[in-house]
Amino acid sequence: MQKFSAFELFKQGLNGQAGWKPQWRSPEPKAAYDAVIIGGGGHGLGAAYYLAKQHGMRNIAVLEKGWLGGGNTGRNTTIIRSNYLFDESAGLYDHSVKLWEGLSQELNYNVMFSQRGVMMLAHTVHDVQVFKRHVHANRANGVDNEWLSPEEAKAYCPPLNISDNMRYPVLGAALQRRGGTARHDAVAWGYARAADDLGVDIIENCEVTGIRRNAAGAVEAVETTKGLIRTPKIGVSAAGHTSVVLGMAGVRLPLESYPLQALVSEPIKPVFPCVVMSNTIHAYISQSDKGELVIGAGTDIYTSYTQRGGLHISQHTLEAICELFPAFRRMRMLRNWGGIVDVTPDRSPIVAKTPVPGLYVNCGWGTGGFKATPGAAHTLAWTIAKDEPHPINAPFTIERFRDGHLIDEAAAAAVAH
Amino acid sequence: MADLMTNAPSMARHVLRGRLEALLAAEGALGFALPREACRSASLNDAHALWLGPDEWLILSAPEAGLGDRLEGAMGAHPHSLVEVTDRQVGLVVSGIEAEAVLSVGCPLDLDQAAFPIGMCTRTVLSKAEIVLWRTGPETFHLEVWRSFAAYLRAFLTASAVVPVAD
Amino acid sequence: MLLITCPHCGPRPELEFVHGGEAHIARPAQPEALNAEEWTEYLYMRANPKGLHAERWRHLHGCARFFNALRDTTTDQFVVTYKTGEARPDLKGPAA
Amino acid sequence: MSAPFRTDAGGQIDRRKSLTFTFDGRTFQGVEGDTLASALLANGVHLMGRSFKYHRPRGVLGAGSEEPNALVSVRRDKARVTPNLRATQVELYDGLVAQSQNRWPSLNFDMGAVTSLLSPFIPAGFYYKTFMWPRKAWDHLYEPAIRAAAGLGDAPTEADPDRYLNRFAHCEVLVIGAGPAGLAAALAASKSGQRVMLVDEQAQFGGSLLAVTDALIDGKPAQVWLDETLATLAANPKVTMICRANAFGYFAHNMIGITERLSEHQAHPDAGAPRERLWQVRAREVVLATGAIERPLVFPDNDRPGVLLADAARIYLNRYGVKPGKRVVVATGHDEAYRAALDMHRAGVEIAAIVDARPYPRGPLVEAAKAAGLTVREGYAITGTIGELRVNGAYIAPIIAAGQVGQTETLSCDGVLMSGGFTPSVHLFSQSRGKVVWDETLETYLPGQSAEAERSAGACRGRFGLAQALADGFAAGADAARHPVTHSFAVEAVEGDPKGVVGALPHNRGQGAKAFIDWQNDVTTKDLKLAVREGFQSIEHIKRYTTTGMATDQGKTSNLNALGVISDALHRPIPQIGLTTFRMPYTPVTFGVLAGMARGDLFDPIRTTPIHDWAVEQGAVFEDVSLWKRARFFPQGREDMEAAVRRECLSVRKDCGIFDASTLGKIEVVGPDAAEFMNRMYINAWTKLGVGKCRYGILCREDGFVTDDGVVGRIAHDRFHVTTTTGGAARVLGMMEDYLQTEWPELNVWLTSTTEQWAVIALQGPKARTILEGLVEGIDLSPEALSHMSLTEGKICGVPTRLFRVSFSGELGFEINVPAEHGRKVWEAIWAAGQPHGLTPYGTETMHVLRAEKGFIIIGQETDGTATPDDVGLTWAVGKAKPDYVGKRSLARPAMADPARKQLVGLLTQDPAVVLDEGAQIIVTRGQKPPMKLMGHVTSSYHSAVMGRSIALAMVSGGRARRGETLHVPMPEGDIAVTVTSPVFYDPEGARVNG
Ligand SMILES: Cc1cc2nc3c(=O)[nH]c(=O)nc-3n(C[C@H](O)[C@H](O)[C@H](O)COP(=O)(O)OP(=O)(O)OC[C@H]3O[C@@H](n4cnc5c(N)ncnc54)[C@H](O)[C@@H]3O)c2cc1C
Ligand SMILES: NC(=O)c1ccc[n+]([C@@H]2O[C@H](COP(=O)([O-])OP(=O)(O)OC[C@H]3O[C@@H](n4cnc5c(N)ncnc54)[C@H](O)[C@@H]3O)[C@@H](O)[C@H]2O)c1
Ligand SMILES: Cc1cc2nc3c(=O)[nH]c(=O)nc-3n(C[C@H](O)[C@H](O)[C@H](O)COP(=O)(O)O)c2cc1C
Ligand SMILES: [Zn+2]
Repeated sequence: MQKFSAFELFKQGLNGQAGWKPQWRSPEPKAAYDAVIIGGGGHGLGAAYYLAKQHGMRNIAVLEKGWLGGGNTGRNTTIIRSNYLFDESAGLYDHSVKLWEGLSQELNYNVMFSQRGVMMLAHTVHDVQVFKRHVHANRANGVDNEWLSPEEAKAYCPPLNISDNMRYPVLGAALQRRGGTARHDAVAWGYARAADDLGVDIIENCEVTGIRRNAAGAVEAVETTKGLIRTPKIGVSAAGHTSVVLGMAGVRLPLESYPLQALVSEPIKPVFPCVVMSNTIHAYISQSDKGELVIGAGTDIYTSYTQRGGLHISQHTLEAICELFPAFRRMRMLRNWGGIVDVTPDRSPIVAKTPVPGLYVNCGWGTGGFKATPGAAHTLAWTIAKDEPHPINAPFTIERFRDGHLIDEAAAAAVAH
Repeated sequence: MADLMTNAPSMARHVLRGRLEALLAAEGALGFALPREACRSASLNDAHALWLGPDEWLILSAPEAGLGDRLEGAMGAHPHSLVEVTDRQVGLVVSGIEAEAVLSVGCPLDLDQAAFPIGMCTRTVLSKAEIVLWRTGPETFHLEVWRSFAAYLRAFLTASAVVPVAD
Repeated sequence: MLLITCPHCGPRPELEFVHGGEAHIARPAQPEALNAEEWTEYLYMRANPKGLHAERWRHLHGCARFFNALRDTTTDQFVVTYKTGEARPDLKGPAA
Repeated sequence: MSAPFRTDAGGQIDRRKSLTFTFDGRTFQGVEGDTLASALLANGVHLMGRSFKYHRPRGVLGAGSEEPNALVSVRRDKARVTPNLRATQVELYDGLVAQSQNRWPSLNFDMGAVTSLLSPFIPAGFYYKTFMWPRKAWDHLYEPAIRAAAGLGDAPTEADPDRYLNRFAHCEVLVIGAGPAGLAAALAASKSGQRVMLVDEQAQFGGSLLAVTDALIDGKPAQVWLDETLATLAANPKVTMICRANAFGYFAHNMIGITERLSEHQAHPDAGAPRERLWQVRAREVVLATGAIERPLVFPDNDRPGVLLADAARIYLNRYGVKPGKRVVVATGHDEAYRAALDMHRAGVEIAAIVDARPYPRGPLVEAAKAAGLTVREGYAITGTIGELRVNGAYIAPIIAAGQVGQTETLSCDGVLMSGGFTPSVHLFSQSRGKVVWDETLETYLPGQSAEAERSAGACRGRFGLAQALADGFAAGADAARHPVTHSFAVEAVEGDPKGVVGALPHNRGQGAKAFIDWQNDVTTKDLKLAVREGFQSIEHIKRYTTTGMATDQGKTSNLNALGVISDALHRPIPQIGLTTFRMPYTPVTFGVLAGMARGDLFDPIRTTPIHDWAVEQGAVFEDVSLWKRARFFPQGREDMEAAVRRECLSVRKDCGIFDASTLGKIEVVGPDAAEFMNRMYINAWTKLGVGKCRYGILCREDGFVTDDGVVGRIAHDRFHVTTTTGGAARVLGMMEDYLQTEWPELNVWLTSTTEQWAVIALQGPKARTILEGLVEGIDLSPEALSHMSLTEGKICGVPTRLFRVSFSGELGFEINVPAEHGRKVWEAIWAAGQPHGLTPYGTETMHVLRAEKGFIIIGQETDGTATPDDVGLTWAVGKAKPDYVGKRSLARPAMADPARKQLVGLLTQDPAVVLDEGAQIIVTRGQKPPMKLMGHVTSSYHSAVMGRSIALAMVSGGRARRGETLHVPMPEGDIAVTVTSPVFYDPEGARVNG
């Protein structure tokens, strides 16, 4: 792999940057692989990387129907945190945060992981109770999270309005200092480049249209727009499209896909030092390295695959942003877009084996799976390689819905960015 | 503003639901047919029946007229539900040449007379409050709103009427 | 903001509605008689189709009735709306 | 002081009305009708900004909303500062204060320009390749530096005092764009008598017509036709015309979002005048007449101040009476630049040469230029410019073969007017999800199949000529209105060839030359080629890697040229490369106008009870519970919450307390099948509940988890009075309606919300009966007649009441329901009657403590969507004989019987003075280090005055079997030892409810 470094940049600079090679190959698919990952988002690419890196599976492919990172990986507000309520979730998300902390170096790709702190605002007595429960649970789990008074919250984020003439005054905040943001595209590209370097075939514009099973019911091949590809193992990491893909193997899932919108402001000089979330009034905001305010909205009320949503949803979010940061009222929206998020009844993901032998699924991340990219990828790879879950993803089965072992983070956050 | 928005006179309110026999009996007591066409009202003197749903009417009547008891008596054992909601909501009258435009600040319905003629009534939203909107004249609307939303509604309408909206 | 045709009230703005999830999932008459898989199927499993979707809406801030719709989830265009209790119209795709 | 570049006559400005303004502190004069850009140009100022990455000096490029360079901050006062406005769209007013951005210390001398020197080493995406070591330096050094360098203007720092309005509108035909095509469309549609709306983002209607000087329409000069047409439209009451209106978004089902600037252009807006208004227009049919955007030429140093788009220069001249310079080079690949050259020439601007990259340009405009004596260099490319803060020369060279040029010549000039042709504005069409198609002849994307009830007309679909635009517009308008009118416009105008050039011009200026594609984000041809070299093939990747098209202009001037360059690099035709997605907004939209009126008290409705004002008068402190304000406690004197609650609690237990419970949800369930319906919904059994009796009801979701609770009273055989939690009212009613309408429509039962029909006054305490006695009529309050958990109807203070004998405090208690209108009167009467008996008002906090002393749960506090009835100790409530109820089947799932489930218990700290933190965790063995083995958490915790110690409720794994065990609550300061107890702390026998 051509090494990325300041020195190399300088060297290439003397030469008009002419010597850079493609970051990953664009091979034609082979007739067969030892494993195929469906979905070239961060999760799928990451899974391929860990399969190759940690489980020695080199004859594998990632199939992406469009362009790498063009799904939710390329459309999210990039909030990363691990201060989830339940032990199972905290375990999975904190596993991710730990991987994030070394990811740029591991991939030799600067994913710009910025631990700027994620602050979640409490506006009601009930919020305070819920967030304090989080703080206590997280600490006991070894996940950093601390309670701030309104004044401390303002000191951490100066544009915040903490006056009590707000409709829902800020009563305090839970702060996870290790939380933050990362550059979404770089995550996809970094994993792609590193996986490619380990021999993984990354195939874009290759949509999976069918899954073939053998007489025993196990998977044996995928049908794609680039032809039939044989494989004994398939990992599905198709986010909003998971129901469609697993439907090809006859597997039904407890998923619904909703539009989720985000927007950015025009870029401005640094004014916003951290990430702020308010679940109660629906505001999610940070400032990117380029200077835009990156703002998350809520989901629309209906399921859809259109990657767009209604104006009133963005309006609702901007109402909250303008209330919380009244100086931003004159700022302007530069671009708004939508993604398709697959949501489970308990708002927790599924990273598990399926009833079909050789078929593995990673889905249900809903509005909050970017933060889990390395952890989901890592545990999915493990599950595929060993045909059994890693202890960290073991609770996140499909069967939990049958047995009632739900991990209901919905109580924890209306929209879990 | 004062003339844009006034309080409706006090009245008794009942929500009427039921199966056909009960409705026919209720019509006897009312003295007029319940409107069966969606989003239409019917009136006789001080009594009004507003279609709110396929088996739901809001009955407005003079406070002391005892219409509720008469209706209940008339419907007897026919399956129905009559619930008094006199105090649940308040009535507000928005009128004047700007009424349509001011309501359109918060109401997403087409309020042009061609689309929303006199006598039309419906539940809808006005910004963040649910209302029953009932057109009683070319430039007059009667609004019914749950009482705890009334202050919000008044404030919203007042704020909406700040610029000439004669467009 | 979608424009949704309530079978009772006609075309009305989305702001007046709530979505009710997949349609035609009848509550089993005897839940106790269902085995774990069957109950899970009723409770949680959803078609979530990419394409024509039979779904429930409620005209909450209107006539307050639930009704059903066929909507193409790839375009958000409604093909038809119909009253609760009526069978799903036999349509394959958006009306041409 | 007259501006040196202002012409003497002509245009849409009023030279008599002089306006004074400042730019970067320097004072200038403009005139009425100017934009900030035209006024600066009139004063010879081209340098208006600095670019994003390299801080290159930049002049204005365009004349409208496509402008990438001239971004300024406009400041009205301390709180009214707006960054990143396009000078081309800022209407001049007297006293306007504008500032340039992204430069330090000044626009002329900007330290940031050193990045330009580093440019060989910081190509597209460089940051992905470096700044990784040492690891910690990213946080403290690299990232802060990158951030400081990025960004354009400064965010405002004060709360914005301006107001914003909203407006929903409906019409049969909405026409977007009021150029010739849009005007003709509106004219045709308006003849139908239907409602027509016409919007345009500019301050004046007319679009490109506003700069037309020589054309005749129906025998009249274009300006006269324009005025007459506008007058005709304005006279039609069914036509609504809105200018300064940016149609920014095309949403599903023909809803268009439009923002209208109401007062920003005024020097002294009225106090309180709204700044902008959001229109949400639902149109039966839409006509898009959004015109076309001129394309720059891509050549080295094409970004120097003084380099303008040719048509923009023509607009400055003809519309604003401003000359772009004294001597200009016109560089082109398109006929329209000849029109600009001719107009300049007529106005006395010297044309150094027309440099046309096409080998044999022909046609009336070309001939006219030649006839006027202008020098035309055919088959020549412009290969560079000279100058720093302003162009002072241009290089040109003959194109000798594809990609190669011959000998360079230098032309001196103070301006370069360039044109590569026009790109139709398909933004809104594309937003509507219509499919664009590549047009081989015009070499551009045009609207194809529509997805909504919409059609495009005029330049935005490649009908460029004036005559074509008018005809196309009129036909579109008639079609949209479904009104078969026709009109054939007689147009006299010189029209050129609509085809232009796409991509980069050839040059011989070496590797270092920067030919800009995307001005604002400083993306050059080299960046695009680098991305391709690094393997990025999808246009979506190239966009994101180089950031081309991602600036505040969203690539309006650059996208097609970028495709041209990428097409060359990939050796693939443009239509095979694809297109990035057009998204809203068309041009940036103020947050404030989208937030609209929802601010402060209008942010969300504030719901208050009939007794609210009384509580305010008593100095109550309130809390938000869903939309409601509820009195939390009633401090006396300087009491804090703790002291007030202690006092309130003791008063209730000793004498009596009065509490406003009006916010509780209420549903009247009526009909012959009411009991059957209740049986199916709630876990409890209802059939045997007698008329006049009450029962505590629990509602589960179908998944078996508790979702709500409340007391239910049977008013009559066929009538139940159901109460719900305050926050759950709407949810419960919605859930009941769902089952009733869709599962059990055969049941003869109906639901009506009566939450607000009743004011509810809770009177709790040993003296409650005594206080009430004198106030009721026709009601026997004796324990025999009105036992605990029963209800009666009668009168209180002369008004009808539903009187419940219930207790959420464990004391003798009544809940008095009276029609809301009478709520306060009755409350005050009870209050007065209670004075001799020590009656005390109490709030939600005391209510919470009292119920916790009794071990009663609060939904959402003890439960969190994961608790079953059994978990919270409510198995006794289940109607055992019932075949079914909502949630029953789910409760039979294996996990629901797991002995390790969390169960409701009481906790007593070993030190009675210690009050546990709500939300604190519980462990079995002390002294654990993270990750600990967590067994549960504290759900409620208070100091109990009556117990003289702290108490807590908790959900603990296998908790009921642990009574008597010592557990630990880990806190940062150390573990706190607690004993597991029954959740009922006070009066466990329940004797006190009997008074
Ligand atoms: C607006 C928005 C904001 C968000 N904000 C946050 C946030 O702040 N923090 C956070 O943690 N998370 C957030 N999320 C969620 C997060 O983006 C996702 O959970 C995460 O990116 C999912 O990654 P993925 O790799 O699983 O999916 P994706 O990136 O969506 O990848 C799935 C890929 O599968 C491909 N695919 C689908 N079907 C097929 C097929 N048949 N054949 C081949 N390929 C197929 C798709 O094209 C896609 O590229 C947000 C999401 C959205 C939409
Ligand atoms: N011969 C050529 O190659 C050529 C090229 C370009 C233009 N033209 C001239 O252009 C004219 C075409 O007329 P036309 O009416 O199609 O275009 P136009 O440019 O005259 O009018 C378009 C109008 O739409 C407005 N607009 C665009 N997007 C908008 C939005 N999102 N919201 C609100 N307003 C918006 C613009 O402000 C403008 O006023 C002809 O008169 C022709 O002479 C010719
Ligand atoms: C964190 C983040 C920051 C973004 N910043 C910008 C931006 O500065 N300018 C821009 O045009 N788009 C920006 N986008 C949006 C993308 O252009 C694009 O809309 C998004 O990736 C979805 O793709 P689509 O709109 O092509 O469907 C940003 C997206 C994300 C996720
Ligand atoms: Zn309806």
